[in-house]
Amino acid sequence: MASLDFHIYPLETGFHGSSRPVAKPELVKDYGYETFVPFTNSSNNSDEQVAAIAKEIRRDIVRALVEAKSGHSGGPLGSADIFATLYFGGVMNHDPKDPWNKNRDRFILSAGHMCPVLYSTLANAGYFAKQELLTLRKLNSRLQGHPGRDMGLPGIESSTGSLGQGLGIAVGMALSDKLVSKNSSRVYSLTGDGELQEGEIWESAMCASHWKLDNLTVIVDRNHCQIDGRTDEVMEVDPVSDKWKAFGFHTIEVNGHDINALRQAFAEAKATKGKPTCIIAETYMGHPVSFMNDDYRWHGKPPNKEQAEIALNELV
Amino acid sequence: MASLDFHIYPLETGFHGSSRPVAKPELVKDYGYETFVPFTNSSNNSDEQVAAIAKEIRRDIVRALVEAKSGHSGGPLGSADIFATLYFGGVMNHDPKDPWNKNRDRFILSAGHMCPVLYSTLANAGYFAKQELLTLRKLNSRLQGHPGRDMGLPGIESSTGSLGQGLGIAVGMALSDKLVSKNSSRVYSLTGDGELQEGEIWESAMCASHWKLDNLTVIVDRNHCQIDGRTDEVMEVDPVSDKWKAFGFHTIEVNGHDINALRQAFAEAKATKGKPTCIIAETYMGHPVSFMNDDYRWHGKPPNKEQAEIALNELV
Amino acid sequence: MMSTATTTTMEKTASTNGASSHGFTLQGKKATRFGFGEGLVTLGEKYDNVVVLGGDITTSVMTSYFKDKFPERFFSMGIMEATSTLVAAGLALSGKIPFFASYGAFAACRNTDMLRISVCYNDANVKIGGGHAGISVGPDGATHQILEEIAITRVLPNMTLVVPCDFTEAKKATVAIGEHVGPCYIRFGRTDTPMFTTEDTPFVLGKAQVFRKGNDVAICACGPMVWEALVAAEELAKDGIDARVINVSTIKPLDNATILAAAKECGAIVTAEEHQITAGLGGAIAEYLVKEEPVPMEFVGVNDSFGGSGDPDELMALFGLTSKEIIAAAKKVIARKK
Amino acid sequence: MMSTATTTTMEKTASTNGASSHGFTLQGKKATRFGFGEGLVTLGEKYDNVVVLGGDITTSVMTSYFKDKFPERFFSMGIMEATSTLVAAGLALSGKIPFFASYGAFAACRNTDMLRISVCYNDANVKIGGGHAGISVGPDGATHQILEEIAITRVLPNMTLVVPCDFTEAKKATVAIGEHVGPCYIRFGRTDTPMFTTEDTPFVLGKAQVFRKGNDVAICACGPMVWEALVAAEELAKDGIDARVINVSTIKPLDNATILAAAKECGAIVTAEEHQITAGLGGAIAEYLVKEEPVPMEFVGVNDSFGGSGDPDELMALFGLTSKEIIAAAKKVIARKK
Ligand SMILES: Cc1ncc(C[n+]2csc(CCOP(=O)(O)OP(=O)(O)O)c2C)c(N)n1
Ligand SMILES: Cc1ncc(C[n+]2csc(CCOP(=O)(O)OP(=O)(O)O)c2C)c(N)n1
Ligand SMILES: [Mg+2]
Ligand SMILES: [Mg+2]
Repeated sequence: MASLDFHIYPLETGFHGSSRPVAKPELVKDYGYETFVPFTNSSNNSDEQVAAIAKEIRRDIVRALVEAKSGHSGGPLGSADIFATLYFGGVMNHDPKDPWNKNRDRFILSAGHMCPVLYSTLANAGYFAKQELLTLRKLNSRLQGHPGRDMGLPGIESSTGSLGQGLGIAVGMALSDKLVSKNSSRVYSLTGDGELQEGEIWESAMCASHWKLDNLTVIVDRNHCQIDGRTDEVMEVDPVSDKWKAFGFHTIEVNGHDINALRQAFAEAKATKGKPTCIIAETYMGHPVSFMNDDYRWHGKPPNKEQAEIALNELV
Repeated sequence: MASLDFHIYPLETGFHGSSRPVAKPELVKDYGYETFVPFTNSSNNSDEQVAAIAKEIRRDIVRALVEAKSGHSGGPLGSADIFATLYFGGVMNHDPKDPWNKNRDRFILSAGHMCPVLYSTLANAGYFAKQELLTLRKLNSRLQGHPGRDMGLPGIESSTGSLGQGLGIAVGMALSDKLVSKNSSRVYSLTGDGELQEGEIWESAMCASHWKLDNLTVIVDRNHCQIDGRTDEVMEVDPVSDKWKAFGFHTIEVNGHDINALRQAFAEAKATKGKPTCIIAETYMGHPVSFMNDDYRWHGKPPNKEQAEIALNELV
Repeated sequence: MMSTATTTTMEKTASTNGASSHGFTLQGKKATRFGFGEGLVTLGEKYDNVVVLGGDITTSVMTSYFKDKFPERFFSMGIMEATSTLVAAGLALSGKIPFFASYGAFAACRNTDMLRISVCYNDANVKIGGGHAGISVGPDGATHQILEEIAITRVLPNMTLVVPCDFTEAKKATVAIGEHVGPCYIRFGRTDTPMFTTEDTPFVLGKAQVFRKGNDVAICACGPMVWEALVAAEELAKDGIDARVINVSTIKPLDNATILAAAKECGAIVTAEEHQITAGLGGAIAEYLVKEEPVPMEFVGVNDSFGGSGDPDELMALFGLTSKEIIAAAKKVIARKK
Repeated sequence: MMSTATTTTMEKTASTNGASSHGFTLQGKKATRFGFGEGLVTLGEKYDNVVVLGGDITTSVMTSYFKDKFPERFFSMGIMEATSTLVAAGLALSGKIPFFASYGAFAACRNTDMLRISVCYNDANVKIGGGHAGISVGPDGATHQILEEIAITRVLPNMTLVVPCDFTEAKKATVAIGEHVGPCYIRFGRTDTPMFTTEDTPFVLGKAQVFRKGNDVAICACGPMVWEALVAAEELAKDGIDARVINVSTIKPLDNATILAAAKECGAIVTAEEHQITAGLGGAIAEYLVKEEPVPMEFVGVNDSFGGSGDPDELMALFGLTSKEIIAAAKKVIARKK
C-alpha cells in the first residue's frame, strides 16, 4: 500500500494565497549578530553553559521586543531556562541544519504569545540568522506576533496563538509517532498556567493518557500570572499537579529556573513508560529582570528603550 | 436603579419565529393517564414510595419511547432513581403549579439526550398531562428529541443536547442566585459520564469552584457506557472522583439506584459550604430492564413493541 | 423515510414515460453517510497514511466501516470534537491524512476556532466529515440538526467544502478530498435519500455539473436538494419551462465558470439547499453573480429559524425544502426576468 | 496609527474647504472598544441587572471600566470563552443581562456551538462583545485578527449583529443592545479610528443610516470602513460622481428598505468591510438584492486570506481596505451599470 504524499513542511512562501515577500532583516544593530556562532545542543553542555545560553536568549528577546514596540516580555523571559534546557541541554533531538528531519523531536508552543523566546532560542541554535529577530512583528516578517506556519520559519512546527490548541496538536503528533509511524521521536509542548483554564487542555490531557502517549512531555510554565492579574485571582488553577495526575499524567514539580532540576525532570519524563508526563515548572514572570520579576503587568508589553537598556545591563 | 425586565420564562409559543402550533396529545392509550393524580414532592415520602415513583417514571419512559419509535432508552431508565429522589424525595424545591416561581430550585439536564426521564418525571409531578408524553419527538411536540426551551414546556429551564453545555448554564444560574440575586435557591445539573470528555465540563467545574458556588450540585450518571462502547474503551474518564476533587469539588460516590443513599448524598451536598458538590452516581444503563441492563447498545434506541411489553412487565 | 409526495410523483412519472428528460433514474434510497463510510474504506485500501478519528458516533457517521477494516489506523477520541480536530491537525502535520467525523453540528461548531487556526491557518491536510446535516435528521430535533455550517466553513480561508448529492457521489467525493491536499469539509446526511447518480456520472472536485440542460432558469442545488431540483425540472417541463439543473457539489471553491454560464444563458437562478438561506450556497452564488452578471435569484432553504423534531419528510415539507418550493421559486424568478 | 494616506488627504480637504459634502467632521481618533466600555458603564448605571463577565483581557476590551465601577457585578472567568458564554446564558435565563467580551477571534469562534445552542436556540438574552476585530489589530497577527465572524454570527437564528462605525456610535450601540431583548453580538476594534459621528447622529438598532446623499452609486459600509467610504465619496465627487454612503451598523436584521432604495435609486452598490468578502456584509446585501433588485455590486474586503503582523495602517493598505479601493470599486461598478 502506498502513502499519499503531500508537502507537510512549510516553505518560505510567505503569506497564503499571495505572492507577498518575506521581510528581509534590514536592521543591523551593534549586537554582534553578524559574527555570531550558534550554540550547539549537547548533554555535555554544563548546567552553567546552558544557563549562559538562557541569558543570551533573554538578551535577544529584549532586543527584539524593543525593536517591535509591541509583544510579550513576561512569559518569554520567565521561561528562557526551560527553552535553553530543551534545545541546548541535550534534551531534544533536533538539528538546525536539517530542521524538518523525519526523526526529529518536535516542540509545539501551545502558549503562542510566548513566541519571542522560541524565536530567540531557534536563532541561537542557528535555525536562522539572528538579525531576523529584529523583524519581529513587522510586516511580512517570518517572526509573526504569534507563530504562523505559513511563513515557513524553520523550527516552527505549527501556528499557535489561540490558547489551548497547541497541546492537542502535540497530542496528534505524539499519537502519529507512537501509534501510526511507530518511531521513537518525542513531542514537547509548553503551555501557560492561565492557559490551563481552557477546557481543550483537559480534553487533550485525557486523550494523551487514554492512548498512553509516553512520548509526550508537557511543560506548564507555572508563573502564577496571566493578563488580568494573579492566576488565583483571575481563575484559580490550583491544585495544578492534582489535575494532571487525575487526568492520567505522571507529574513532576520543578523549579523552572534551575537547569539541573529541569534536566532531571526531562530525563524522568523520558524514562516514564505507559503514560505522558507533565512537568510543572515554577517560574517567575519576567525573571530575572528586576522591574519585571513576578509582575503580571509585564505579560504583554515590551520594554521601552530605557527599560531595555536596564534589562540588558542586568542580563550580562 | 431599575432592573431592565425581559421575558425570561418560556411561553407556549411554539417554534421560534413562526406560528407553528404546539402538538396536542392525541394518543389515548390504556395507561390510565386520564385519571392520573400527580405524585407530590416531600421529604416525608419514604424511600419505598420514591422507589415506586421511579418505577412509574420508567414505565412512562418505555411507553413514550415505543410510541416515538426513536430515542434514548439506556440513560433515562438508568437514571430514574436519581430523578425520583430529586423531584419527589424532598430534595428540590419545586412547584408544578407555579413552575417558574422565582424561588424555585432549578434543574439543568446537561446530558440532553436523556430527556425522556426528565419529561416523564415532570409529567409524574403534574407539570403537564401525562398524555403529552406520547407526543415525544413528534412534529410540533413540546417534548422535543432534545429539550427545546422554545417549546415552552413547563419545567424545561434550558435547551440542551449538545453535550458539555448544560453544566455551564447551571453554573451561570448558580452564580446569579448566589452572587447577584443573593437568594438561597439551589441549582442541580446532571451530566453523563461520556459527557465528561467534553472540556467545557472542566471549564465549568473550575469556574464553579473558583466562585465557591456551594449552591450547585452536579450529578454524574456514572454508567460506564456511551454510544460506541464502554467508557474506558472509548475514552477513559477514570478516576472520575479525583478529577472533580482536583477541580475543587466536594465529591460523593454513591449507588445511583439506592434512594436512601442518594437522599443522604443530596443532604450532604446541601450541608457543604464553600464549594460545589459532585455526586458520582454509579448506575447501570437501562436498569433494571433485564435485556438492557448495563448494555451500551441501548444508549440510543427505543424498545420495539414486544420489547416494551417485556420491559413493562418487568417494571410492575 | 423522506418518501415525499414529490418523489412519489416522480417515480410515477418515470414509470409512465419510461425515461426522464434529465437522464437520471431513481435507484432507490440510501443515505450519503454510507457513501462517506465506503469512501473511507477505499482510501484506507489505497493509502496507508489515511487514519480516522472516531467521535463516539462511529456507527452514525459510518466511520465504523473503516474501524472494522483498519482497526490499527482508527483512533477513538470519545466526545471531544475540539481536541479531535487538533489531534487531526497534529496527525496531518506529521504526514498522515486524518479524517475526523461527527455530526455537523459538532464537527463545524464545537471546533470552529480549531478549524480556523489549527487546520486552515496551518493549512493542515485535515478532512472533516460533518454528518446528520440539514433537518432531515428528524426526531432528534434542533440541537442535532445543522443548518449553519456551510456559512461557517466556507468563510474560512484555505477550506474546500463539498456537499455531495447522493450516496454514489458521496463516495466519490470522500475519495477526492482524501486525495486533495489541504483542509476539506464534507457534508452528508443521516436519512436515506434518492440515489440517482452512477459510477459514470462525472464528478470532479471543484466542478459543478450540469445535470439537466435548459435555458429558462437554472436551479443550482446541493445535497439531497439536487434530486428535488430534478423532480421540479420535470414538473416545470410540463408547463413548458426548460430548467437547467446544476449540481453544485463543491461549494468552495465555487465553479464560477459554470455558474456564470448559467446566469448568462438562463437569466435567472434558483438555489436550493438544506441550510439556512443566510450565507449558504445561495449566498455564495449571489456574491459571485452580483460581481459578474446580476440576475434575479430566488432561494429555497430554511428561512432563519431552528429546526425541530418530526419525521424527515414532515420536516422537509414544513420547512419548505421540496420540489414544490423549487417549482414556485422558479416560476417567480422567471417572472422577474427583465 | 491608521493615519492612512487617504485620511491625511481628507483632513487636508476638510481644512481647505472648511466643510465636506457629507457634513461629518473628523474629531480625532479613538478606538470603538472605548465606546463599548463606556456604553457598559452607562448600562450599569441605568440597570442593576446588567452584569459583565471578564475573559482575562478586560483592559483590552475595556470591560475594565465596568469592573472598576461595579466590581460586585463583574465576574472574572479567566480564559474559557466557551464556558463564559454558557455562564452568560445561565445568567440571562435567571433574569440578568450579561455581557461577555473577548477578542472576536475567541468570542465568536471558540464558542460557536454555545452561541448556536445555549444562546440562540435558547433565545437567551446574552450580549457578546467581540473586540480586536478586523486586521487593524496589527502586530499580533493572524490568530488574533478576525475576519470571519460576521458570517459566523449572522447565520445564527435569533441573533442581532451590530458593527458600529466609530467610538460614539459604539457607545450608543452598546446601550441599544443592552436594552434590546435577545441574543446580540457587537463587533469593535482595537486601533484608534476616526471619530466623526456625534451625539446627534441618528442611531437606531436595525436601521441603516444614509450618511451622505447621492444617486450614482451607493457605498454600504460598516465599522471603520464607513469613514473610508466618506473619504472615498469626497474624492469621487471631484470626478463628478455623487456617491451615497450608507452606514450599515446593524447587519442583522438588515435594513432592507434602505438597501432597496439605494439599489433602485443608485443602480449600483459597493460594500466595504474589514472582513472576508465571503459571507459578510457584502454577502448579506447581495443575498437580499438578488431577490428584489439585482444590481451590479463590488466588494471591498479581504479576499479569502488570513491576515498577518504589521502596523495597522500598513495592513489596511496591504489588504486593500482603504478609500482607494472603494473609489476603484465605485468606478468599476458604475461602469457596469446597464
Ligand atoms: C483562546 C484565547 N483566548 C484569549 C487569548 C488572549 N490571551 C493571550 S495570552 C493570555 C494570558 C495567558 O496566560 P498564561 O497562559 O498564564 O500566559 P502568561 O501570561 O503567563 O504568559 C490571554 C488571555 C488567547 N490568545 N487565546
Ligand atoms: C457535543 C456533542 N457531541 C456528540 C453528541 C452525540 N452524543 C449524544 S449522547 C452521546 C454519548 C453520551 O455518553 P454519556 O454522557 O455517557 O451518556 P449515556 O450514553 O450514558 O446516556 C453522544 C456522543 C452530542 N449530543 N453532543
Ligand atoms: Mg502564566
Ligand atoms: Mg454514560
